[in-house]
Amino acid sequence: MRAYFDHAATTPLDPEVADAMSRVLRDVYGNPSSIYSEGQTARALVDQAREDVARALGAAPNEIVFTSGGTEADNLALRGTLRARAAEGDGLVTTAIEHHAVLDTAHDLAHEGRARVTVVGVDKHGRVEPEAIERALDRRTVLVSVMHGNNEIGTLQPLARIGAIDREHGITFHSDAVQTVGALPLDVSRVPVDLVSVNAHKFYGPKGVGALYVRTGTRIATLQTGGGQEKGRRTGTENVAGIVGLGVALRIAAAKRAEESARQARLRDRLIEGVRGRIPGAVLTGHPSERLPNNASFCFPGTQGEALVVALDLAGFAVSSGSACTSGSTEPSHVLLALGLGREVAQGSLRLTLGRGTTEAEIDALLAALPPIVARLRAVSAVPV
Amino acid sequence: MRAYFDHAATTPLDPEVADAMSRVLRDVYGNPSSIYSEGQTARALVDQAREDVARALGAAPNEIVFTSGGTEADNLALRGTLRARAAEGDGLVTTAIEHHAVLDTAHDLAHEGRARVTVVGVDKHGRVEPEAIERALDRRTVLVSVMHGNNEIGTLQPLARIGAIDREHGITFHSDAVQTVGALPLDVSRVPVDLVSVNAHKFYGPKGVGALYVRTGTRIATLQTGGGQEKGRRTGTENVAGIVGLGVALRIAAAKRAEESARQARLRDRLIEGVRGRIPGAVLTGHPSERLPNNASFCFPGTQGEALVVALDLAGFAVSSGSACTSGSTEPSHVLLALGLGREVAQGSLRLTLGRGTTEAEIDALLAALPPIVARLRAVSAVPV
Amino acid sequence: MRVYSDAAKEHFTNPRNVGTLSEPDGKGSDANPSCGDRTTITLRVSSGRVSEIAFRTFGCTAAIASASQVTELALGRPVDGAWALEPADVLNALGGLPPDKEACALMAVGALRAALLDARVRT
Amino acid sequence: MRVYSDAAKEHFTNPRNVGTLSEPDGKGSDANPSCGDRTTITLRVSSGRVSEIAFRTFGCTAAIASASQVTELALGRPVDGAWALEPADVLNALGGLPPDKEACALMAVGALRAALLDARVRT
Ligand SMILES: Cc1ncc(COP(=O)(O)O)c(C=O)c1O
Ligand SMILES: Cc1ncc(COP(=O)(O)O)c(C=O)c1O
Repeated sequence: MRAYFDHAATTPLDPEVADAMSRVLRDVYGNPSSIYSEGQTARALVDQAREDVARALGAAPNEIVFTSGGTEADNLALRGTLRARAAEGDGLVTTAIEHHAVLDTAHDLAHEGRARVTVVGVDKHGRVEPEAIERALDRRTVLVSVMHGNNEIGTLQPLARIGAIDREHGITFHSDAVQTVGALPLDVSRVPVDLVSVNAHKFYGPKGVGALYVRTGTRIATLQTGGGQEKGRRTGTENVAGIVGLGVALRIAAAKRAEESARQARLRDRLIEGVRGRIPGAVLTGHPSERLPNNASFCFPGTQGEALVVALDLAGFAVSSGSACTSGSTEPSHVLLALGLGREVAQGSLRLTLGRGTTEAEIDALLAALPPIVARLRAVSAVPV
Repeated sequence: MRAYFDHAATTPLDPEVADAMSRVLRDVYGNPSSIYSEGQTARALVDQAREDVARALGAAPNEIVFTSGGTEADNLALRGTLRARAAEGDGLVTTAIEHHAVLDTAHDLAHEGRARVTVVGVDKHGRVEPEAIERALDRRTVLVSVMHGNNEIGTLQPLARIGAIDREHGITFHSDAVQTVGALPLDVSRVPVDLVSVNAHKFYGPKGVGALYVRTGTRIATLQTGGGQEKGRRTGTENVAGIVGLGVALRIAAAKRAEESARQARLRDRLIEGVRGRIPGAVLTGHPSERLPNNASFCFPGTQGEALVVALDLAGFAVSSGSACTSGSTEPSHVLLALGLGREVAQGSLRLTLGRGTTEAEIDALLAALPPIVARLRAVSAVPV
Repeated sequence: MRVYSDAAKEHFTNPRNVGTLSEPDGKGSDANPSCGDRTTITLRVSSGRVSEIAFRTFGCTAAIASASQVTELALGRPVDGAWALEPADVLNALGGLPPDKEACALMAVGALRAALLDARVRT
Repeated sequence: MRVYSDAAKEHFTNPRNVGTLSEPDGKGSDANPSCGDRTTITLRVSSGRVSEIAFRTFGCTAAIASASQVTELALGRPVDGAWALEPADVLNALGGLPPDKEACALMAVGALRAALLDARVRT
């Protein structure tokens, strides 16, 4: 048996998406910029996908800019805004638990002298206080970036309240919703957010394609210059098959969302309760209730994340850990440290993320396999719990 | 009958590439950054593609950085070099006939105050004089960017001589080889070029994936910041299926290259001769011999490019023109203007680019269809030829 | 070719009233400086109506189709009726043009009005 | 799991000589400050040979496998022979480690040498 518990890292392609993409790859080769028939056939597919994505977000089609993924969407949001609004200010406010695509970009902008960055902390569950964001604003602030759902610990943020504050001050509000689009409703006609990052491979779509929602009227510069596709906001020949895949995947995800997220949340709760009941000293990370329906994340003091991942892989489970432990140095996850966990505890992190294919039997198999692995690693380390 | 004569815009996917990608889309979903089995399966495919691309260019695998296409490769080359070498200088020398992905990026860098840009002209056949490049260099020059084969007129540039000059001065040499990789040999172990842009969809691979060859030791900064993929040179989850497609497509193209390019060059010559014999006043654009094997490009004074494209589309031929004529304003191609052609002549441009599927019968059909169309448009305009 | 309507394609492929009348009553041109397109219309007026009309266009599909269409609309109309033709009439008759090509209808009407004005001045 | 060799996986899954000897002849530790991993080795020497040995490791797969491997290599060896063990010996015995994990073999050998040194000093 093999069970995949790393849907936050990436998801399998929905078979319907795979079929749609394979058809495009085989049959549609025109360049969407060409006005002859072959080109317009491709253009029509891109337009259809744009409508699908817009509809899922409550946006208008011309507010959707396709990108090469979540990382590019985040970079475009931050770099594009800071550049477009440079005359007004250079203040960028973000949080300590953002994905590297936001946090490293903020640091890089600061390093280049293009932004003054303020990083707001979170509480022990990973929640950002809207008031803390408000306190961090000043007259030069042009952008606030707060993710919707955290990729490691699953904590959800109060976007509506943060957005309302930003709007009041004329500040652009970006949210990295890479982990939530597909799993939770996010309707930009109700939530006052100006830029939203989307990433197909997190909702059973292809890797290498994403989108940035850009509310009409939001000033944003482009990252890349060239042929002028996407109305100059993101130039380069369109990844037609990938964009089609994104559109179909989001359409399917929106249709399945309510039922599937409820189902996953039940399994997640079973997993969390099971782990807590069976593994002494297990620490649930993230918010107890305000969390992604598919996220169960823990720290097991006395273990090291990479060893947990390898041991579980050998036992038939694909999982991940916040501590990457590559290139000879384990940086414990900045997210876990931001929660106030000690470095050694943070090193024993394990992230279990469920998906459409996850079954109760898989949960129970994992609950059987995990406790002896934790016990073995603890026996080897003998680090007191 | 329908004949596709716009292979410089994009090419149909090779069926073998489509199959390889479809298999990946269906079966391989792991994230290449994950260390468990699913991830490593994806990683192995990315590594294999990297080897395939490296082999085709005479490079080492770790010199290949995957991107989201030719535009990103060009942007990475220019922006990345100017940033990485900012302490040494800000001089960027390029040519008047580069693709927008280079030229607009150079202008944008100049506009931002990050580069002093010198644009070197070309002769009436679109050739760049190595001596003209040399004269444009100064002590602050850090980057020279000269394309290998032009996308509109097909003219090839003397890369080896330009590269030798740049190397002598310690200047990074970039070449946009998007139109040539696949069609002509380019061996970086012999040609002194440091950065080379590659684009899968120009050689029967997928849209939305490309690569930048980065010679070991070349200083280059990243455009995007985030998770750190591609050794930090191009971060973001890899477009695994697209990268596999790029690798397979380039492997196939390299195998077919010699024979196929010779075949296309013969058909191209038949087309050029046929057009010249049948259409009075036809102007061949680009170099008579130093040109891409698949490029036949013309101006027909008294016609307008968009009208030629539409008329040929209605007659069953997909072709393109240098004059885009969108958004209400026809900018005649900067490439054609750089050749010294008048604006009105340049407006009547037609680009015919052959491919693997092109047959002699298609050439002859085009040679039958084109003269009456040109005659009709000339009759309507009555612009004296 | 989905970019253009069937009517626009028809006018482009088989343009009506192509040419230049010799010794016309009125002759007028209009141009789109941003793209270099231009249209010249010549016409004759008899009994207060546009009795003959011809056009020449250097330009794109939309420019040619619009000019052809406007000559067809004007032919046989009283001068006042021809003068009253709007770009919207051309667009309607063509079944629309792509949004970024609507200026072409303006150019066609501009050339027609210039020719009508010329005829009025001369006659 | 292709990242690790079969031998490394075996040592990781069934580590040899886990534990802490009570009243050892030598005890030594090494750590990798960049990742927080650490290994402690305790051993006993009799007749000039490593006669008993045990390790504890807090760390990744490679750290655990390397420590287990080094105890296996050292057990029964003359003290000089154990002292002569190099990280390369550990890597060879494991059939290699991923390049970015080779420092783990260094840590295992470091802990062994620290324990051997401690035994030499004490005895
Ligand atoms: C919250 C978040 N933002 C951004 C990204 C970056 O996405 P990608 O690596 O696909 O570009 C990820 C994916 O790991 C993510 O989880
Ligand atoms: C010479 C050249 N450079 C760059 C590009 C840009 O490629 P893409 O639009 O696929 O990013 C093209 C494609 O049109 C090209 O022909």
